[in-house]
Amino acid sequence: MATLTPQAPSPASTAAPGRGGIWEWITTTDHKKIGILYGFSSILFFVVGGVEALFIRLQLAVPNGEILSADAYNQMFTMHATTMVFLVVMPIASAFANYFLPLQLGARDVAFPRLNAFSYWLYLAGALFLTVSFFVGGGADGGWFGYAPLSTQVTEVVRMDYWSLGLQVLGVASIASSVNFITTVLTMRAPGMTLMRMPVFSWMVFIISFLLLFSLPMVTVGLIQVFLDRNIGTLFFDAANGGDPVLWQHLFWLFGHPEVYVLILPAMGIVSEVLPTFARKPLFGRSFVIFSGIAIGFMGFGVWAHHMFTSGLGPVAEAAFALTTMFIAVPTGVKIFNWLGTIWGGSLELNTPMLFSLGFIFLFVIGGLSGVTHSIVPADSQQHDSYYVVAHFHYVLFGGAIFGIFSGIYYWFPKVFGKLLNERIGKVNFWLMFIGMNLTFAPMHVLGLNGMPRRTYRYAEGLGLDVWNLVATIGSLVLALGIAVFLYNGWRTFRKGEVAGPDPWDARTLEWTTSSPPPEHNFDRIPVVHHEDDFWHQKYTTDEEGRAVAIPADLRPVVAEGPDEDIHLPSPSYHPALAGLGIFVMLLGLVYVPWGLIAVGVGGIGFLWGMFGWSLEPLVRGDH
Amino acid sequence: MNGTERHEGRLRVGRRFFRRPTGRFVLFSIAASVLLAACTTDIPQNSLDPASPQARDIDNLWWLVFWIAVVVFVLVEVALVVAIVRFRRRRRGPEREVRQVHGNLRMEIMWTILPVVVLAVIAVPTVKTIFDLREAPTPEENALVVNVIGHQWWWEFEYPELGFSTAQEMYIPAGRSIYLNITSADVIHSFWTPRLHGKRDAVPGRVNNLTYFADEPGDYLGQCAEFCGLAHADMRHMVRAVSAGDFEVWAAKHASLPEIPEEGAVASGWETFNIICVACHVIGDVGPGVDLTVPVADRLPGGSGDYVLAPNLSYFAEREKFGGWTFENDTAHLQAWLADPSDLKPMTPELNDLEEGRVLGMPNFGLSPEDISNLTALLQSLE
Amino acid sequence: MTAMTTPDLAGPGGHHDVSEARKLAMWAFLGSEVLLFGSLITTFLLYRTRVGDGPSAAEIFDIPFTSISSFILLMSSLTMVLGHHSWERKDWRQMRVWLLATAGLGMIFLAGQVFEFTEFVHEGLTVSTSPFGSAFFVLTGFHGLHVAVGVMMLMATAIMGFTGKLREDGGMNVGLVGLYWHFVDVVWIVIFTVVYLLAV
Amino acid sequence: MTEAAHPPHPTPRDYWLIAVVLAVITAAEVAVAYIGVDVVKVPLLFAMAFAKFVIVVGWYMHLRYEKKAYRRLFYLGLIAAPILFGVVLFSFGVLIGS
Ligand code: HEA
Ligand code: HEA
Ligand code: CUA
Ligand SMILES: [Cu+2]
Repeated sequence: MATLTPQAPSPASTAAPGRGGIWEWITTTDHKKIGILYGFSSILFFVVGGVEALFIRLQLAVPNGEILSADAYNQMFTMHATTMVFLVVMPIASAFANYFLPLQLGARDVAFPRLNAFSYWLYLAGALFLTVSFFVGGGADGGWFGYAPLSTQVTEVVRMDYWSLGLQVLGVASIASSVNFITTVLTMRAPGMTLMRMPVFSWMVFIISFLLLFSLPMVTVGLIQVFLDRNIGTLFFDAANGGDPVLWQHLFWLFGHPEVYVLILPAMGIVSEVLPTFARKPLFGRSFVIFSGIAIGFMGFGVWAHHMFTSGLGPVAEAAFALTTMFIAVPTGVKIFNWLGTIWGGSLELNTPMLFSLGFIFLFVIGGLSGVTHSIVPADSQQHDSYYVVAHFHYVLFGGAIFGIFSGIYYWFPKVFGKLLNERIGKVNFWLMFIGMNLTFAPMHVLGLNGMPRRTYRYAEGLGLDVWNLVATIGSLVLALGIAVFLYNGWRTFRKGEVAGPDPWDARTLEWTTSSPPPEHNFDRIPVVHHEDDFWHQKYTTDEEGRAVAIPADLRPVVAEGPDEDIHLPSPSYHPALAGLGIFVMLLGLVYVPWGLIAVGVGGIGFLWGMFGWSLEPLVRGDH
Repeated sequence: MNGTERHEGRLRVGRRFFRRPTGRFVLFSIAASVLLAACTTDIPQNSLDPASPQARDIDNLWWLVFWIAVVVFVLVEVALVVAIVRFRRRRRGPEREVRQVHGNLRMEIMWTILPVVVLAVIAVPTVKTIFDLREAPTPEENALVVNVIGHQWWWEFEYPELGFSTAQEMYIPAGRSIYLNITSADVIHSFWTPRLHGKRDAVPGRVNNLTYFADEPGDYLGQCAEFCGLAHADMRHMVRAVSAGDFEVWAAKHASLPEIPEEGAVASGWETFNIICVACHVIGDVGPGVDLTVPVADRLPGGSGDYVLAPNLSYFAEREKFGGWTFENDTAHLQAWLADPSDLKPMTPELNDLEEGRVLGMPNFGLSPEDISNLTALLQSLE
Repeated sequence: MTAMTTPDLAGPGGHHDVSEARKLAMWAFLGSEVLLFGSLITTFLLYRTRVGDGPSAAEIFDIPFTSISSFILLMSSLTMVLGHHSWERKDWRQMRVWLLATAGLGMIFLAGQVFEFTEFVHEGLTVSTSPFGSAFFVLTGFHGLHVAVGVMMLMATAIMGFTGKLREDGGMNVGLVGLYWHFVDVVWIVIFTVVYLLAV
Repeated sequence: MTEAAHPPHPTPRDYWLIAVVLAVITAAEVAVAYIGVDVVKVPLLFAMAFAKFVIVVGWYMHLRYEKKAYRRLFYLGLIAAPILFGVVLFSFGVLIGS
């Protein structure tokens, strides 16, 4: 990572010099480095999850496909979804949040830098643990929502143990970073940065932190119950002995639905940053965009049972959840319309980040509308667990979350690495993904309505499914090509990318006031904020008609005007990583009780050592 | 050039888009996929080709919502595309600044209220249909009760009033209400015959109900829709709606015991059946059957003997397909199955635990070729 | 969430108050714990009468015994808050006494729970007797686990108090441990009612 | 960031007093559990548990004296839990049944 040459240390900085190399990354407590770690890990897992998806598509290209066995297929889609949701989209949002939340707030770091590092290592432990399962006894094969009692059946096979423990740990990691982000937002904003002046992306991170904080506990309990049913003979989901499998569905979807908004809101935040920048207009109805995000957050907790419309909830509950579900379209629509309002009358620069954001809107509307058709309970009784649902959620997840993320990558890459991704390649990347995406997932609507159930490793001829499956498979290859182009673009840029200045897009928020990449301490002086889009107001004013007028450089206000103070950056520490490693060893041990208890012990010691070391060492070494 | 002139120029470009080949292609593909989904009638599991009042109710509701969604889709996407085309920055050059509009309260109110109204319109028939479809048949309708029981990986159909059970193929009289008690003997399955009704989960320990009513005699293909493990894909079923008279004949046959000849290949097959297969399968009154007079709601999934362990084979030869209605019921497939069931259909019989009532597939018994052909003869004789 | 936009939360700027931030984080975490115990309690409420062939709640609970151990845990909140008070006044000696007393009461409570569990197992209630048994042991066991973690944190803080490693902005401080401890106590107040008293 | 409305923090004497109150309520709880009439028993028990809850959280955990933000964080969880779980239990018929 040649582009990451450390900035010349600021005279005010008292941070201990890192030892360089790998060790520096393992011990880092710098939110920017942690963000980069998250970013690269998620891209890696994106390729893993994508290759799993390609296996799925190749298997389904023709009737009675024979590339995968049923067993391998079931592992593929379970791990594909688990990987994409928990190891790609969530952590990549975390990557952006880590890197840009402090920068957008005008802060030097997150509230708890070492907890932040710990979150990352915990995530990595959980991710590797889940992935390792492929090589020791098989990947999880119970579907990504692991319905009991299938997930608790046949306890002598360890697959679902890997799954339940792995998700558990990822959940703890997410709770830790949610607490961290909430505290950061509430206590670390620069002077003058009121909540309503906070950039929309930061707002969305703030909101999803609450969603995670209050939804993860539910699935945590469910996962514990699954694990115990499998391993010590509890009867939570054992219908033969009075347990009720539907309880698991409630616990999972009480988490699962807020979770899908956790996946989409950061992308919506990114879109809300990108559109104004390249339309050269402020976000239309900014406060409405923020409040609709809050509204989605609240309403997202009230719709979970729409995933259980066929499980026999009874007509009253079905009707109630149908209503809550369809009305969540209202705040979402508010967002869509405000984005349209933003680009309307603007001067749109159709570069790659902008294209991905516009593509986001186009595709998300399709996915959102099919979501509304799901809320029509009788219609959903046909669509549920068919490829129609698969089409819905890939439109919102791929067309939505992934397109938003790609927009964010193209937008912020120059800030993080100091170099611009290539525009021409970027456009090829966009169009391949846009076309590939529609080719892959649009036919799935038809497949579902034609009666193709999901999670089936083969289908018979003569069911009217052949053509559309083949089209979808071809689409997925186009998609793969697009993503390969993206990877090439990144690789090329590291080698010979065009150098970006601090503010290549003439953007609006505080992160663009620092150098690219930003210095270790982010800001020489903490900025004092006077407006929303404060940076824009430093550069522009408006004439009588409301058109922007650039302020000549020599007349601009001083960028940073906070107090000149000693900068205390958190010292590097290996304790968070050690604690994470300890957890990884413990997890492996837990799967193989009783003899694995040795590993549990060893890992436990590592974990405790990390925790105690962490709580005893001062945050800033040499302080006091 | 002032702003309005420029905008008009761009609007024209927007119109032109749909006249260009790409624009036409986009419109065409959307229309084409919709039509293809809707108008093909020879697709056996087409959920938009209803063959019962229930499926028709669902279908009507679907089309209402679909067209509303299409309208919203067109409005939003056209606005988006027009905005992109009209307001895109054309040439590199000195930056022309635009007016900095921050928002508009009236528009916000409008685009909050409008969707609310649209959704309210959708909500009324939705709620009504939810309750309509939940109504159980009245006593006057004289509904036939069928217990539908999901097993890994096949469907069992009990006719408690008629006193027998069968598997894979569910016979029903057309033109009469059928009241289904849907449950499961192991994990969650979902019973789905798209042309007759939406799906309903088969949850162990619970009984979910559904009313079927086939307008016409005919064959309606269905499939398990909830992921239930290894062979979930191969868990299909066939609903055969027949005339009331034919149904009487069929029911009378099943209510009596099949006749097994005293000698020949069939008789040898019967001997083998009584030694090996009988651990799980039933033919007539031989094998681990269950007491059909016990209401299905009072039975427990699992090992208590409340459900059979494997498909009832009594009139096996009448089935068109077997093994989760997946394999042609012919000599070649039967022999292949008997030689190694897991080779044909993915199963894990090594994890079976009959005591616990756990059956995850038919084991390979290492039958001799002779046994296999005798058993095949037996099965083919059971018409 | 709406009202959080009040300007009184405007960022304090670069020099944020570490211990305030920690307290805030702890409250957020406890908010999350409410949902965790909520899920466990919900499971219990769903299964409390599903006793199968095993003993029912009314048959095996020993309310007087549990009342006493509940009382002990309740009183540990008193010692905790007194320890916290001494900590705020920087009276380290008193603080250590109260913290150790709190840990002691916590351990008595845990011992009571271990005793109770073994009694129940003898009387035929295990995790795999009935859904009631599963839900009971997992709910109370999870709470016990929280108490045990609390005891460890109390001991650690007390020891750090001895060795002088305890500073006001240390990673663990008495304020945080106190919040956690009281919360665990509060959860037991609910469990005592929902699990035990309703079964009488 | 001074919130003028802060009441003065309790003193150790107050803490002891509160403990006595808590002890009394606990005793009352056990008593009600044994002798209460079924109709009032359950609401009464919940009311008393709630009172104890509020007392510990408000005084021992000083939530009464904390910034609004802290309270809201905790209240969010506290309000969400009964609503969400109430609906879950309702859908299982537990709330109506017993
Ligand atoms: C990013 C993730 C994401 C998002 C944002 C959404 C958004 C929505 N989802 Fe989706 N959903 C998933 C991810 C997501 N979903 C996943 C992963 C599953 C499947 C899980 C599984 O089974 O594996 C699923 C499944 C799923 C189901 C269950 C289907 C089934 O299994 O039977 C339902 C049912 O109601 C549903 C509904 C909705 C609705 C109503 C929205 C709404 O939020 C959409 C709102 C948006 C719009 C409507 C478009 C914009 C609005 C306008 C332009 C305004 C005007 C509109 C109208 C007047 C209608 N979703
Ligand atoms: C964010 C979430 C997300 C994302 C991004 C995707 C992306 C994709 N998904 Fe997936 N999917 C889910 C979430 C997601 N999915 C979920 C939740 C399920 C439900 C699972 C369940 O039922 O349990 C599911 C299920 C699912 C199914 C249904 C399986 C079934 O029910 O049987 C299918 C089938 O086609 C599918 C396909 C795809 C495809 C083709 C992509 C593509 O978009 C993938 C694109 C990526 C690539 C193609 C990788 C490209 C990389 C390369 C080519 C690398 C080349 C290498 C070098 C050059 C070094 N997905
Ligand atoms: Cu049975 Cu899927
Ligand atoms: Cu949902």
